Amino acid sequence: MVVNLLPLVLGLTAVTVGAFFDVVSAIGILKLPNFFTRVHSVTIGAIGGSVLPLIGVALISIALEDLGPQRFYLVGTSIVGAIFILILAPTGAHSLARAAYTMCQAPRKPLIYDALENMKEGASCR
Amino acid sequence: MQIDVLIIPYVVIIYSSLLSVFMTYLVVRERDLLIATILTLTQGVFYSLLYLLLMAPDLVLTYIPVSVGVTPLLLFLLVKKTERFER
Amino acid sequence: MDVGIVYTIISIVVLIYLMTSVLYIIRLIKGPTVPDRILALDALSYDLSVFIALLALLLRRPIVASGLIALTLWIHALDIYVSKYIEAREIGE
Amino acid sequence: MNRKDIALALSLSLLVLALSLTISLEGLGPIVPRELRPLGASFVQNSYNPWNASLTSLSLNVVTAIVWDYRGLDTLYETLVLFASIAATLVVLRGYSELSGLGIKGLSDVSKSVTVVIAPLIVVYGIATAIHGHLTPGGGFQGGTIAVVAATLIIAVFSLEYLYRRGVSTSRLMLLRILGLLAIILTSLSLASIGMPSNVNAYILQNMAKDDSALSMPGVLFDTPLAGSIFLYNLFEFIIVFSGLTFAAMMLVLRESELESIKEAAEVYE
Repeated sequence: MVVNLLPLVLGLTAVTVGAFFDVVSAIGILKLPNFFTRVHSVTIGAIGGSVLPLIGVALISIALEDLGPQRFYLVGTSIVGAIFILILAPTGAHSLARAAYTMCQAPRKPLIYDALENMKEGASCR
Repeated sequence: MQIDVLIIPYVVIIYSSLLSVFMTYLVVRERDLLIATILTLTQGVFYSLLYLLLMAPDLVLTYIPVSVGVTPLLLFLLVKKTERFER
Repeated sequence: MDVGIVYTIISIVVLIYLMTSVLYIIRLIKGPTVPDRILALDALSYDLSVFIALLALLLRRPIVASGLIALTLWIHALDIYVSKYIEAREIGE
Repeated sequence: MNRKDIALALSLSLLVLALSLTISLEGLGPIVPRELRPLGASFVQNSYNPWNASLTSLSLNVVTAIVWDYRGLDTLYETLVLFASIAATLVVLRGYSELSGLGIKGLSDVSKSVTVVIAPLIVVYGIATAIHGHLTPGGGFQGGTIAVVAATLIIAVFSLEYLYRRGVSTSRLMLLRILGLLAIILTSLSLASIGMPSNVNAYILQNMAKDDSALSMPGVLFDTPLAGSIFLYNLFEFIIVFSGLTFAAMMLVLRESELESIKEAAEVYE
Protein backbone atom coordinates (compact mmCIF):
# COMPACT_ATOMS: atom_id res chain seq x y z
CA MET A 1 0.00 0.00 0.00
CA VAL A 2 2.94 2.34 0.68
CA VAL A 3 4.14 1.88 -2.89
CA ASN A 4 0.79 3.00 -4.20
CA LEU A 5 0.48 6.04 -2.00
CA LEU A 6 2.79 8.28 -4.02
CA PRO A 7 1.03 8.04 -7.44
CA LEU A 8 -2.32 8.27 -5.67
CA VAL A 9 -1.47 11.52 -3.88
CA LEU A 10 0.24 12.97 -6.95
CA GLY A 11 -2.73 12.08 -9.13
CA LEU A 12 -5.28 13.55 -6.73
CA THR A 13 -3.22 16.73 -6.50
CA ALA A 14 -3.04 16.99 -10.30
CA VAL A 15 -6.79 16.49 -10.64
CA THR A 16 -7.58 19.07 -7.97
CA VAL A 17 -5.18 21.66 -9.42
CA GLY A 18 -6.70 20.96 -12.83
CA ALA A 19 -10.18 21.70 -11.48
CA PHE A 20 -8.85 25.02 -10.13
CA PHE A 21 -7.39 25.90 -13.56
CA ASP A 22 -10.67 24.98 -15.17
CA VAL A 23 -12.67 27.29 -12.90
CA VAL A 24 -10.21 30.13 -13.64
CA SER A 25 -10.49 29.53 -17.37
CA ALA A 26 -14.29 29.39 -17.28
CA ILE A 27 -14.49 32.67 -15.37
CA GLY A 28 -12.02 34.15 -17.83
CA ILE A 29 -13.97 33.13 -20.90
CA LEU A 30 -17.08 34.71 -19.45
CA LYS A 31 -15.60 37.95 -18.13
CA LEU A 32 -12.81 38.95 -20.53
CA PRO A 33 -13.80 41.68 -22.98
CA ASN A 34 -12.97 40.45 -26.50
CA PHE A 35 -11.98 37.46 -28.56
CA PHE A 36 -8.20 37.78 -28.46
CA THR A 37 -8.14 37.95 -24.67
CA ARG A 38 -10.48 34.97 -24.44
CA VAL A 39 -8.00 32.87 -26.44
CA HIS A 40 -5.59 33.34 -23.54
CA SER A 41 -8.07 31.99 -21.01
CA VAL A 42 -9.04 29.02 -23.20
CA THR A 43 -5.43 27.92 -23.58
CA ILE A 44 -5.12 28.00 -19.79
CA GLY A 45 -8.18 25.77 -19.66
CA ALA A 46 -6.81 23.37 -22.26
CA ILE A 47 -3.34 22.84 -20.80
CA GLY A 48 -3.94 23.32 -17.07
CA GLY A 49 -7.50 22.08 -16.99
CA SER A 50 -7.29 19.12 -19.38
CA VAL A 51 -3.73 17.83 -19.80
CA LEU A 52 -2.87 17.94 -16.10
CA PRO A 53 -6.04 16.13 -14.88
CA LEU A 54 -5.66 13.48 -17.59
CA ILE A 55 -2.15 12.70 -16.34
CA GLY A 56 -3.60 12.71 -12.83
CA VAL A 57 -6.25 10.19 -13.86
CA ALA A 58 -3.51 7.97 -15.28
CA LEU A 59 -1.57 8.12 -11.99
CA ILE A 60 -4.69 7.41 -9.91
CA SER A 61 -5.63 4.44 -12.03
CA ILE A 62 -2.12 3.02 -11.71
CA ALA A 63 -2.55 3.15 -7.94
CA LEU A 64 -6.11 1.83 -7.62
CA GLU A 65 -5.59 -1.91 -7.75
CA ASP A 66 -9.23 -2.85 -7.21
CA LEU A 67 -10.01 -1.85 -10.81
CA GLY A 68 -8.29 -4.97 -12.08
CA PRO A 69 -5.99 -5.31 -15.11
CA GLN A 70 -8.38 -3.23 -17.22
CA ARG A 71 -7.02 -0.12 -15.52
CA PHE A 72 -3.97 -0.09 -17.79
CA TYR A 73 -6.33 0.60 -20.68
CA LEU A 74 -7.42 3.74 -18.84
CA VAL A 75 -3.78 4.66 -18.18
CA GLY A 76 -2.86 4.36 -21.85
CA THR A 77 -5.96 6.15 -23.11
CA SER A 78 -5.57 9.10 -20.78
CA ILE A 79 -1.86 9.56 -21.47
CA VAL A 80 -2.37 9.39 -25.25
CA GLY A 81 -5.30 11.81 -24.90
CA ALA A 82 -3.12 14.16 -22.84
CA ILE A 83 -0.44 14.14 -25.54
CA PHE A 84 -3.00 14.82 -28.27
CA ILE A 85 -4.57 17.73 -26.35
CA LEU A 86 -1.10 19.11 -25.56
CA ILE A 87 -0.31 19.30 -29.27
CA LEU A 88 -3.72 20.03 -30.76
CA ALA A 89 -5.35 22.61 -28.46
CA PRO A 90 -2.77 25.41 -28.97
CA THR A 91 -2.78 24.76 -32.72
CA GLY A 92 -6.54 25.06 -32.91
CA ALA A 93 -6.50 28.27 -30.90
CA HIS A 94 -3.73 29.63 -33.13
CA SER A 95 -5.56 28.94 -36.39
CA LEU A 96 -8.82 30.34 -34.98
CA ALA A 97 -7.07 33.51 -33.81
CA ARG A 98 -5.44 33.94 -37.20
CA ALA A 99 -8.78 33.46 -38.93
CA ALA A 100 -10.45 35.95 -36.59
CA TYR A 101 -7.69 38.45 -37.40
CA THR A 102 -8.41 38.23 -41.11
CA MET A 103 -12.17 38.35 -40.53
CA CYS A 104 -11.99 41.81 -38.95
CA GLN A 105 -15.09 41.39 -36.78
CA ALA A 106 -13.43 40.90 -33.42
CA PRO A 107 -12.04 44.19 -32.07
CA ARG A 108 -8.26 44.18 -31.73
CA LYS A 109 -8.37 46.11 -28.51
CA PRO A 110 -5.14 45.75 -26.52
CA LEU A 111 -2.95 45.98 -29.64
CA ILE A 112 0.62 47.17 -29.09
CA TYR A 113 2.57 45.68 -32.00
CA ASP A 114 0.99 44.20 -35.12
CA ALA A 115 3.35 41.72 -36.76
CA LEU A 116 0.80 40.52 -39.30
CA GLU A 117 0.14 44.04 -40.62
CA ASN A 118 2.65 43.93 -43.43
CA MET A 119 2.36 40.24 -44.23
CA LYS A 120 -1.18 40.29 -45.55
CA GLU A 121 -2.49 42.62 -48.18
CA GLY A 122 -5.82 44.22 -47.37
CA ALA A 123 -5.84 42.85 -43.85
CA SER A 124 -5.95 46.20 -42.11
CA CYS A 125 -9.57 47.02 -41.41
CA ARG A 126 -10.30 50.03 -39.33
CA MET B 1 -18.56 12.85 4.23
CA GLN B 2 -19.42 10.23 1.65
CA ILE B 3 -21.21 11.06 -1.59
CA ASP B 4 -23.01 8.11 -3.09
CA VAL B 5 -21.09 7.59 -6.32
CA LEU B 6 -23.99 6.08 -8.20
CA ILE B 7 -26.04 9.29 -7.98
CA ILE B 8 -23.60 11.17 -10.24
CA PRO B 9 -24.50 9.44 -13.53
CA TYR B 10 -28.12 10.41 -12.96
CA VAL B 11 -27.16 14.07 -12.37
CA VAL B 12 -25.08 14.12 -15.55
CA ILE B 13 -27.79 12.37 -17.57
CA ILE B 14 -30.41 14.92 -16.48
CA TYR B 15 -28.00 17.80 -17.15
CA SER B 16 -26.96 16.73 -20.62
CA SER B 17 -30.42 15.72 -21.79
CA LEU B 18 -31.81 19.10 -20.62
CA LEU B 19 -29.04 20.91 -22.46
CA SER B 20 -29.61 18.94 -25.64
CA VAL B 21 -33.31 19.89 -25.66
CA PHE B 22 -32.27 23.49 -25.02
CA MET B 23 -29.82 23.40 -27.94
CA THR B 24 -32.42 21.86 -30.23
CA TYR B 25 -34.82 24.74 -29.58
CA LEU B 26 -32.07 27.29 -30.22
CA VAL B 27 -31.12 25.55 -33.50
CA VAL B 28 -34.69 25.82 -34.71
CA ARG B 29 -34.85 29.53 -33.84
CA GLU B 30 -31.45 30.51 -35.23
CA ARG B 31 -31.37 32.39 -38.55
CA ASP B 32 -27.61 32.35 -39.11
CA LEU B 33 -27.01 28.92 -40.60
CA LEU B 34 -23.34 28.76 -39.60
CA ILE B 35 -24.22 29.30 -35.94
CA ALA B 36 -27.08 26.80 -36.26
CA THR B 37 -24.51 24.23 -37.45
CA ILE B 38 -22.33 24.91 -34.41
CA LEU B 39 -25.29 24.51 -32.06
CA THR B 40 -26.28 21.23 -33.76
CA LEU B 41 -22.76 20.01 -33.14
CA THR B 42 -22.98 20.92 -29.46
CA GLN B 43 -26.15 18.89 -29.22
CA GLY B 44 -24.27 15.99 -30.79
CA VAL B 45 -21.53 16.28 -28.16
CA PHE B 46 -24.12 16.05 -25.38
CA TYR B 47 -25.77 13.07 -27.03
CA SER B 48 -22.43 11.29 -27.12
CA LEU B 49 -22.08 11.94 -23.39
CA LEU B 50 -25.53 10.39 -22.90
CA TYR B 51 -24.54 7.29 -24.85
CA LEU B 52 -21.41 7.04 -22.75
CA LEU B 53 -23.35 7.18 -19.49
CA LEU B 54 -25.80 4.55 -20.71
CA MET B 55 -22.75 2.24 -21.07
CA ALA B 56 -22.45 2.08 -24.85
CA PRO B 57 -18.81 2.97 -25.58
CA ASP B 58 -18.94 1.33 -29.02
CA LEU B 59 -21.87 3.52 -29.97
CA VAL B 60 -20.01 6.61 -28.71
CA LEU B 61 -17.10 5.84 -30.99
CA THR B 62 -19.51 5.55 -33.92
CA TYR B 63 -21.64 8.55 -33.04
CA ILE B 64 -18.87 11.10 -32.46
CA PRO B 65 -17.44 11.01 -36.02
CA VAL B 66 -20.89 11.06 -37.56
CA SER B 67 -22.29 13.94 -35.51
CA VAL B 68 -19.16 15.95 -34.65
CA GLY B 69 -17.11 15.27 -37.76
CA VAL B 70 -18.87 14.40 -40.97
CA THR B 71 -22.21 16.21 -40.60
CA PRO B 72 -20.64 19.62 -39.74
CA LEU B 73 -18.15 19.24 -42.61
CA LEU B 74 -21.03 18.61 -45.00
CA LEU B 75 -23.07 21.51 -43.59
CA PHE B 76 -20.12 23.91 -43.67
CA LEU B 77 -19.52 23.02 -47.32
CA LEU B 78 -23.21 23.55 -48.10
CA VAL B 79 -23.33 26.93 -46.32
CA LYS B 80 -20.15 27.91 -48.12
CA LYS B 81 -21.51 27.02 -51.56
CA THR B 82 -24.96 28.56 -51.04
CA GLU B 83 -25.63 31.40 -48.59
CA ARG B 84 -25.23 31.99 -44.91
CA PHE B 85 -28.38 33.73 -43.75
CA GLU B 86 -31.84 32.28 -43.87
CA ARG B 87 -34.43 34.49 -45.49
CA MET C 1 -5.41 6.05 2.89
CA ASP C 2 -8.95 4.90 2.48
CA VAL C 3 -10.18 4.33 -1.05
CA GLY C 4 -13.48 6.04 -0.23
CA ILE C 5 -11.73 9.40 0.14
CA VAL C 6 -10.39 9.07 -3.42
CA TYR C 7 -13.85 8.53 -4.84
CA THR C 8 -15.25 11.42 -2.77
CA ILE C 9 -12.59 13.80 -4.12
CA ILE C 10 -13.16 12.63 -7.67
CA SER C 11 -16.92 13.07 -7.41
CA ILE C 12 -16.45 16.62 -6.07
CA VAL C 13 -14.13 17.38 -9.01
CA VAL C 14 -16.72 15.94 -11.41
CA LEU C 15 -19.34 18.28 -9.97
CA ILE C 16 -16.92 21.23 -10.35
CA TYR C 17 -16.41 20.34 -14.01
CA LEU C 18 -20.18 20.14 -14.45
CA MET C 19 -20.59 23.66 -13.04
CA THR C 20 -17.82 25.21 -15.12
CA SER C 21 -19.32 23.72 -18.27
CA VAL C 22 -22.39 25.90 -17.62
CA LEU C 23 -20.16 28.98 -17.94
CA TYR C 24 -18.72 27.72 -21.22
CA ILE C 25 -22.22 27.10 -22.55
CA ILE C 26 -23.28 30.64 -21.64
CA ARG C 27 -20.40 31.93 -23.77
CA LEU C 28 -21.32 29.46 -26.51
CA ILE C 29 -24.86 30.80 -26.70
CA LYS C 30 -24.01 34.47 -26.13
CA GLY C 31 -20.77 34.79 -28.08
CA PRO C 32 -20.94 37.78 -30.39
CA THR C 33 -18.81 36.31 -33.18
CA VAL C 34 -18.38 32.83 -34.63
CA PRO C 35 -14.77 32.31 -33.37
CA ASP C 36 -15.98 33.01 -29.82
CA ARG C 37 -18.48 30.20 -30.06
CA ILE C 38 -15.98 27.78 -31.55
CA LEU C 39 -13.50 28.68 -28.82
CA ALA C 40 -16.10 27.97 -26.13
CA LEU C 41 -16.97 24.67 -27.83
CA ASP C 42 -13.28 23.74 -27.86
CA ALA C 43 -12.89 24.39 -24.17
CA LEU C 44 -16.12 22.51 -23.48
CA SER C 45 -14.96 19.46 -25.39
CA TYR C 46 -11.50 19.35 -23.87
CA ASP C 47 -13.20 19.50 -20.48
CA LEU C 48 -15.55 16.78 -21.55
CA SER C 49 -12.65 14.49 -22.39
CA VAL C 50 -11.34 14.87 -18.82
CA PHE C 51 -14.87 14.36 -17.61
CA ILE C 52 -15.11 11.05 -19.48
CA ALA C 53 -11.85 9.82 -17.92
CA LEU C 54 -13.03 10.81 -14.43
CA LEU C 55 -16.38 9.09 -14.98
CA ALA C 56 -14.58 5.93 -16.05
CA LEU C 57 -12.70 6.01 -12.75
CA LEU C 58 -15.81 6.80 -10.76
CA LEU C 59 -18.00 4.09 -12.27
CA ARG C 60 -15.12 1.57 -12.09
CA ARG C 61 -15.53 0.80 -15.77
CA PRO C 62 -12.13 1.73 -17.32
CA ILE C 63 -13.24 0.49 -20.72
CA VAL C 64 -15.71 3.40 -21.03
CA ALA C 65 -12.87 5.89 -21.56
CA SER C 66 -12.47 5.01 -25.24
CA GLY C 67 -14.52 7.95 -26.54
CA LEU C 68 -12.01 10.50 -25.26
CA ILE C 69 -9.47 10.60 -28.07
CA ALA C 70 -12.00 10.50 -30.91
CA LEU C 71 -13.75 13.55 -29.43
CA THR C 72 -10.47 15.47 -29.13
CA LEU C 73 -9.42 14.70 -32.69
CA TRP C 74 -12.71 15.63 -34.33
CA ILE C 75 -12.99 18.86 -32.37
CA HIS C 76 -9.55 19.87 -33.62
CA ALA C 77 -10.62 19.05 -37.18
CA LEU C 78 -13.63 21.30 -36.61
CA ASP C 79 -11.33 24.17 -35.62
CA ILE C 80 -9.47 23.79 -38.86
CA TYR C 81 -12.67 23.71 -40.95
CA VAL C 82 -14.05 26.81 -39.29
CA SER C 83 -10.84 28.80 -39.61
CA LYS C 84 -10.71 27.80 -43.26
CA TYR C 85 -14.31 28.97 -43.66
CA ILE C 86 -13.71 32.28 -41.90
CA GLU C 87 -10.65 33.08 -43.98
CA ALA C 88 -13.09 33.05 -46.90
CA ARG C 89 -11.50 30.20 -48.80
CA GLU C 90 -12.65 26.90 -50.13
CA ILE C 91 -11.75 23.97 -47.92
CA GLY C 92 -9.92 22.17 -50.72
CA GLU C 93 -7.49 25.01 -51.39
CA MET D 1 -30.48 35.44 -29.56
CA ASN D 2 -32.88 37.35 -27.30
CA ARG D 3 -34.09 36.64 -23.78
CA LYS D 4 -37.46 35.34 -24.93
CA ASP D 5 -35.88 32.52 -26.93
CA ILE D 6 -33.74 31.40 -24.02
CA ALA D 7 -36.65 31.47 -21.59
CA LEU D 8 -38.76 29.44 -24.00
CA ALA D 9 -35.98 26.90 -24.51
CA LEU D 10 -35.50 26.59 -20.75
CA SER D 11 -39.18 25.99 -20.13
CA LEU D 12 -39.29 23.45 -22.94
CA SER D 13 -36.43 21.48 -21.46
CA LEU D 14 -38.03 21.63 -18.01
CA LEU D 15 -41.20 20.22 -19.55
CA VAL D 16 -39.21 17.36 -21.03
CA LEU D 17 -37.61 16.78 -17.63
CA ALA D 18 -41.00 16.65 -15.93
CA LEU D 19 -42.33 14.21 -18.54
CA SER D 20 -39.33 11.91 -18.24
CA LEU D 21 -39.48 11.99 -14.43
CA THR D 22 -43.13 11.01 -14.61
CA ILE D 23 -42.31 8.13 -16.92
CA SER D 24 -39.31 6.92 -14.94
CA LEU D 25 -40.95 7.05 -11.49
CA GLU D 26 -41.49 3.32 -11.87
CA GLY D 27 -37.74 2.87 -11.64
CA LEU D 28 -35.41 1.13 -14.05
CA GLY D 29 -32.75 0.13 -11.54
CA PRO D 30 -29.20 1.45 -11.37
CA ILE D 31 -27.44 2.28 -14.63
CA VAL D 32 -24.28 0.43 -13.67
CA PRO D 33 -25.46 -2.58 -11.70
CA ARG D 34 -22.81 -4.40 -9.73
CA GLU D 35 -24.00 -7.78 -10.96
CA LEU D 36 -24.56 -8.97 -14.52
CA ARG D 37 -28.07 -8.98 -15.93
CA PRO D 38 -29.25 -12.41 -17.17
CA LEU D 39 -29.16 -11.34 -20.83
CA GLY D 40 -25.63 -10.03 -20.42
CA ALA D 41 -24.59 -13.25 -18.69
CA SER D 42 -25.86 -15.34 -21.59
CA PHE D 43 -24.08 -13.10 -24.10
CA VAL D 44 -20.81 -13.33 -22.21
CA GLN D 45 -21.15 -17.08 -21.89
CA ASN D 46 -21.71 -17.50 -25.60
CA SER D 47 -19.19 -15.00 -26.92
CA TYR D 48 -16.07 -15.51 -24.82
CA ASN D 49 -16.08 -18.93 -23.26
CA PRO D 50 -12.79 -20.76 -23.90
CA TRP D 51 -14.01 -23.78 -21.93
CA ASN D 52 -16.80 -24.45 -24.38
CA ALA D 53 -15.06 -24.47 -27.73
CA SER D 54 -18.18 -24.96 -29.80
CA LEU D 55 -19.81 -21.75 -28.59
CA THR D 56 -16.97 -19.28 -28.25
CA SER D 57 -15.87 -16.62 -30.71
CA LEU D 58 -12.78 -15.64 -28.67
CA SER D 59 -13.77 -11.97 -28.77
CA LEU D 60 -13.67 -10.17 -25.42
CA ASN D 61 -15.69 -7.28 -26.83
CA VAL D 62 -19.19 -8.75 -26.83
CA VAL D 63 -20.66 -6.09 -29.12
CA THR D 64 -18.16 -6.80 -31.86
CA ALA D 65 -18.65 -10.52 -31.40
CA ILE D 66 -22.41 -10.20 -31.84
CA VAL D 67 -22.14 -7.84 -34.80
CA TRP D 68 -19.51 -9.77 -36.74
CA ASP D 69 -20.05 -13.35 -35.66
CA TYR D 70 -23.72 -13.81 -34.89
CA ARG D 71 -25.16 -11.12 -37.14
CA GLY D 72 -22.43 -10.91 -39.75
CA LEU D 73 -24.91 -10.39 -42.58
CA ASP D 74 -26.19 -7.27 -40.87
CA THR D 75 -22.81 -5.59 -40.98
CA LEU D 76 -22.15 -6.84 -44.49
CA TYR D 77 -25.26 -4.96 -45.59
CA GLU D 78 -24.18 -1.86 -43.64
CA THR D 79 -20.92 -1.91 -45.55
CA LEU D 80 -22.86 -2.24 -48.78
CA VAL D 81 -25.02 0.77 -47.80
CA LEU D 82 -21.89 2.88 -47.28
CA PHE D 83 -20.62 1.63 -50.65
CA ALA D 84 -23.87 2.56 -52.35
CA SER D 85 -23.99 6.02 -50.77
CA ILE D 86 -20.52 6.79 -52.04
CA ALA D 87 -21.51 5.52 -55.47
CA ALA D 88 -24.42 7.99 -55.26
CA THR D 89 -21.95 10.82 -54.57
CA LEU D 90 -20.07 9.71 -57.66
CA VAL D 91 -23.29 9.81 -59.70
CA VAL D 92 -24.25 13.31 -58.51
CA LEU D 93 -20.80 14.72 -59.22
CA ARG D 94 -20.30 12.79 -62.45
CA GLY D 95 -17.93 14.23 -64.99
CA TYR D 96 -15.62 15.85 -62.43
CA SER D 97 -11.97 16.15 -63.28
CA GLU D 98 -8.93 16.39 -61.06
CA LEU D 99 -6.89 19.42 -62.04
CA SER D 100 -3.39 19.66 -60.67
CA GLY D 101 -1.35 22.84 -60.67
CA LEU D 102 -4.04 25.12 -59.22
CA GLY D 103 -1.63 26.33 -56.53
CA ILE D 104 -1.37 25.72 -52.81
CA LYS D 105 -2.66 28.25 -50.31
CA GLY D 106 -3.12 26.24 -47.15
CA LEU D 107 -3.07 27.53 -43.59
CA SER D 108 -0.20 28.96 -41.55
CA ASP D 109 3.19 27.33 -41.00
CA VAL D 110 2.37 26.39 -37.42
CA SER D 111 -0.65 24.36 -38.49
CA LYS D 112 1.35 22.71 -41.26
CA SER D 113 4.21 21.54 -39.07
CA VAL D 114 1.84 20.30 -36.35
CA THR D 115 -0.17 18.37 -38.92
CA VAL D 116 3.00 16.69 -40.19
CA VAL D 117 3.70 15.52 -36.64
CA ILE D 118 0.19 14.55 -35.67
CA ALA D 119 -1.17 12.81 -38.80
CA PRO D 120 0.92 9.61 -38.47
CA LEU D 121 -0.03 9.40 -34.78
CA ILE D 122 -3.72 9.64 -35.67
CA VAL D 123 -3.43 6.93 -38.33
CA VAL D 124 -1.59 4.65 -35.89
CA TYR D 125 -4.25 5.18 -33.24
CA GLY D 126 -6.96 4.43 -35.80
CA ILE D 127 -5.28 1.19 -36.84
CA ALA D 128 -4.87 0.22 -33.18
CA THR D 129 -8.57 0.86 -32.53
CA ALA D 130 -9.49 -1.23 -35.56
CA ILE D 131 -7.35 -4.30 -35.01
CA HIS D 132 -7.97 -4.29 -31.26
CA GLY D 133 -11.69 -4.18 -31.94
CA HIS D 134 -12.28 -7.69 -30.63
CA LEU D 135 -10.67 -6.90 -27.26
CA THR D 136 -11.61 -3.27 -26.47
CA PRO D 137 -14.38 -0.94 -27.66
CA GLY D 138 -13.85 -0.10 -31.28
CA GLY D 139 -13.77 -1.94 -34.54
CA GLY D 140 -13.36 -1.39 -38.21
CA PHE D 141 -15.77 1.50 -38.69
CA GLN D 142 -14.59 3.33 -35.59
CA GLY D 143 -10.90 2.94 -36.39
CA GLY D 144 -11.51 4.00 -39.97
CA THR D 145 -13.33 7.16 -38.95
CA ILE D 146 -10.53 8.04 -36.53
CA ALA D 147 -7.96 7.64 -39.29
CA VAL D 148 -10.05 9.76 -41.67
CA VAL D 149 -9.40 12.74 -39.35
CA ALA D 150 -5.81 12.69 -40.58
CA ALA D 151 -6.91 12.76 -44.22
CA THR D 152 -9.35 15.63 -43.73
CA LEU D 153 -6.75 17.57 -41.71
CA ILE D 154 -4.23 17.17 -44.52
CA ILE D 155 -6.82 18.27 -47.09
CA ALA D 156 -7.78 21.35 -45.06
CA VAL D 157 -4.32 22.37 -43.89
CA PHE D 158 -2.21 21.59 -46.94
CA SER D 159 -4.82 21.47 -49.78
CA LEU D 160 -5.96 18.87 -52.29
CA GLU D 161 -2.96 19.63 -54.46
CA TYR D 162 -0.64 18.15 -51.84
CA LEU D 163 -2.58 14.86 -51.86
CA TYR D 164 -2.46 14.70 -55.67
CA ARG D 165 1.30 15.19 -55.63
CA ARG D 166 1.62 12.35 -53.11
CA GLY D 167 -0.13 10.05 -55.57
CA VAL D 168 -3.47 9.86 -53.73
CA SER D 169 -6.18 10.11 -56.35
CA THR D 170 -9.87 9.28 -56.19
CA SER D 171 -9.60 6.41 -58.65
CA ARG D 172 -6.92 4.69 -56.56
CA LEU D 173 -9.00 5.10 -53.41
CA MET D 174 -12.02 3.60 -55.19
CA LEU D 175 -9.87 0.65 -56.27
CA LEU D 176 -8.68 0.11 -52.68
CA ARG D 177 -12.26 0.21 -51.52
CA ILE D 178 -13.43 -2.41 -54.01
CA LEU D 179 -10.50 -4.65 -53.09
CA GLY D 180 -11.45 -4.37 -49.39
CA LEU D 181 -15.05 -5.34 -50.11
CA LEU D 182 -13.87 -8.32 -52.17
CA ALA D 183 -11.60 -9.40 -49.33
CA ILE D 184 -14.52 -9.31 -46.87
CA ILE D 185 -16.64 -11.45 -49.19
CA LEU D 186 -13.79 -13.93 -49.71
CA THR D 187 -13.20 -14.17 -45.96
CA SER D 188 -16.84 -14.92 -45.30
CA LEU D 189 -16.84 -17.66 -47.97
CA SER D 190 -13.39 -19.10 -47.23
CA LEU D 191 -14.21 -21.87 -44.73
CA ALA D 192 -17.23 -23.01 -46.72
CA SER D 193 -15.17 -23.19 -49.90
CA ILE D 194 -12.45 -25.16 -48.13
CA GLY D 195 -14.95 -27.57 -46.64
CA MET D 196 -17.06 -28.20 -49.72
CA PRO D 197 -14.55 -30.11 -51.94
CA SER D 198 -13.32 -32.31 -49.09
CA ASN D 199 -16.88 -33.07 -47.98
CA VAL D 200 -16.53 -31.59 -44.47
CA ASN D 201 -19.33 -29.65 -42.81
CA ALA D 202 -18.70 -25.90 -42.95
CA TYR D 203 -20.82 -22.76 -42.99
CA ILE D 204 -20.69 -19.38 -44.66
CA LEU D 205 -19.51 -16.69 -42.17
CA GLN D 206 -18.21 -19.42 -39.86
CA ASN D 207 -15.54 -18.39 -37.39
CA MET D 208 -14.65 -20.98 -34.74
CA ALA D 209 -15.17 -24.73 -34.83
CA LYS D 210 -18.68 -25.93 -34.00
CA ASP D 211 -20.07 -29.25 -32.85
CA ASP D 212 -20.73 -30.51 -36.35
CA SER D 213 -17.90 -28.85 -38.26
CA ALA D 214 -14.27 -29.05 -37.31
CA LEU D 215 -12.92 -26.24 -39.49
CA SER D 216 -11.86 -23.09 -37.68
CA MET D 217 -10.14 -19.76 -38.27
CA PRO D 218 -6.86 -19.19 -36.35
CA GLY D 219 -7.91 -18.50 -32.78
CA VAL D 220 -4.97 -17.61 -30.59
CA LEU D 221 -1.71 -15.82 -31.43
CA PHE D 222 0.98 -15.86 -28.71
CA ASP D 223 -1.55 -16.16 -25.84
CA THR D 224 -3.63 -13.31 -27.28
CA PRO D 225 -7.15 -14.14 -28.44
CA LEU D 226 -7.19 -13.38 -32.16
CA ALA D 227 -10.85 -14.18 -32.81
CA GLY D 228 -10.08 -15.44 -36.31
CA SER D 229 -12.44 -13.97 -38.85
CA ILE D 230 -13.49 -11.06 -36.60
CA PHE D 231 -9.93 -9.74 -36.72
CA LEU D 232 -9.85 -10.04 -40.52
CA TYR D 233 -13.26 -8.40 -40.91
CA ASN D 234 -12.14 -5.49 -38.71
CA LEU D 235 -8.96 -5.03 -40.75
CA PHE D 236 -10.76 -5.01 -44.11
CA GLU D 237 -13.56 -2.84 -42.76
CA PHE D 238 -10.90 -0.36 -41.65
CA ILE D 239 -9.51 -0.24 -45.19
CA ILE D 240 -12.98 0.16 -46.70
CA VAL D 241 -14.09 2.94 -44.36
CA PHE D 242 -10.80 4.83 -44.54
CA SER D 243 -10.58 4.81 -48.30
CA GLY D 244 -14.31 5.39 -48.76
CA LEU D 245 -14.63 8.37 -46.44
CA THR D 246 -11.40 9.91 -47.75
CA PHE D 247 -12.81 9.49 -51.24
CA ALA D 248 -16.08 11.20 -50.22
CA ALA D 249 -14.21 14.05 -48.53
CA MET D 250 -12.04 14.58 -51.61
CA MET D 251 -15.11 14.64 -53.84
CA LEU D 252 -16.91 17.13 -51.60
CA VAL D 253 -14.09 19.65 -51.33
CA LEU D 254 -13.33 19.92 -55.06
CA ARG D 255 -12.31 23.42 -56.13
CA GLU D 256 -14.59 25.66 -58.22
CA SER D 257 -12.53 25.26 -61.38
CA GLU D 258 -12.75 21.49 -61.07
CA LEU D 259 -16.49 21.65 -60.62
CA GLU D 260 -16.79 23.59 -63.91
CA SER D 261 -16.37 20.36 -65.85
CA ILE D 262 -19.45 18.90 -64.14
CA LYS D 263 -21.64 21.54 -65.77
CA GLU D 264 -20.27 20.67 -69.17
CA ALA D 265 -20.88 16.98 -68.52
CA ALA D 266 -24.46 17.74 -67.46
CA GLU D 267 -25.05 19.60 -70.74
CA VAL D 268 -23.85 16.56 -72.65
CA TYR D 269 -26.36 14.36 -70.81
CA GLU D 270 -29.19 16.75 -71.55
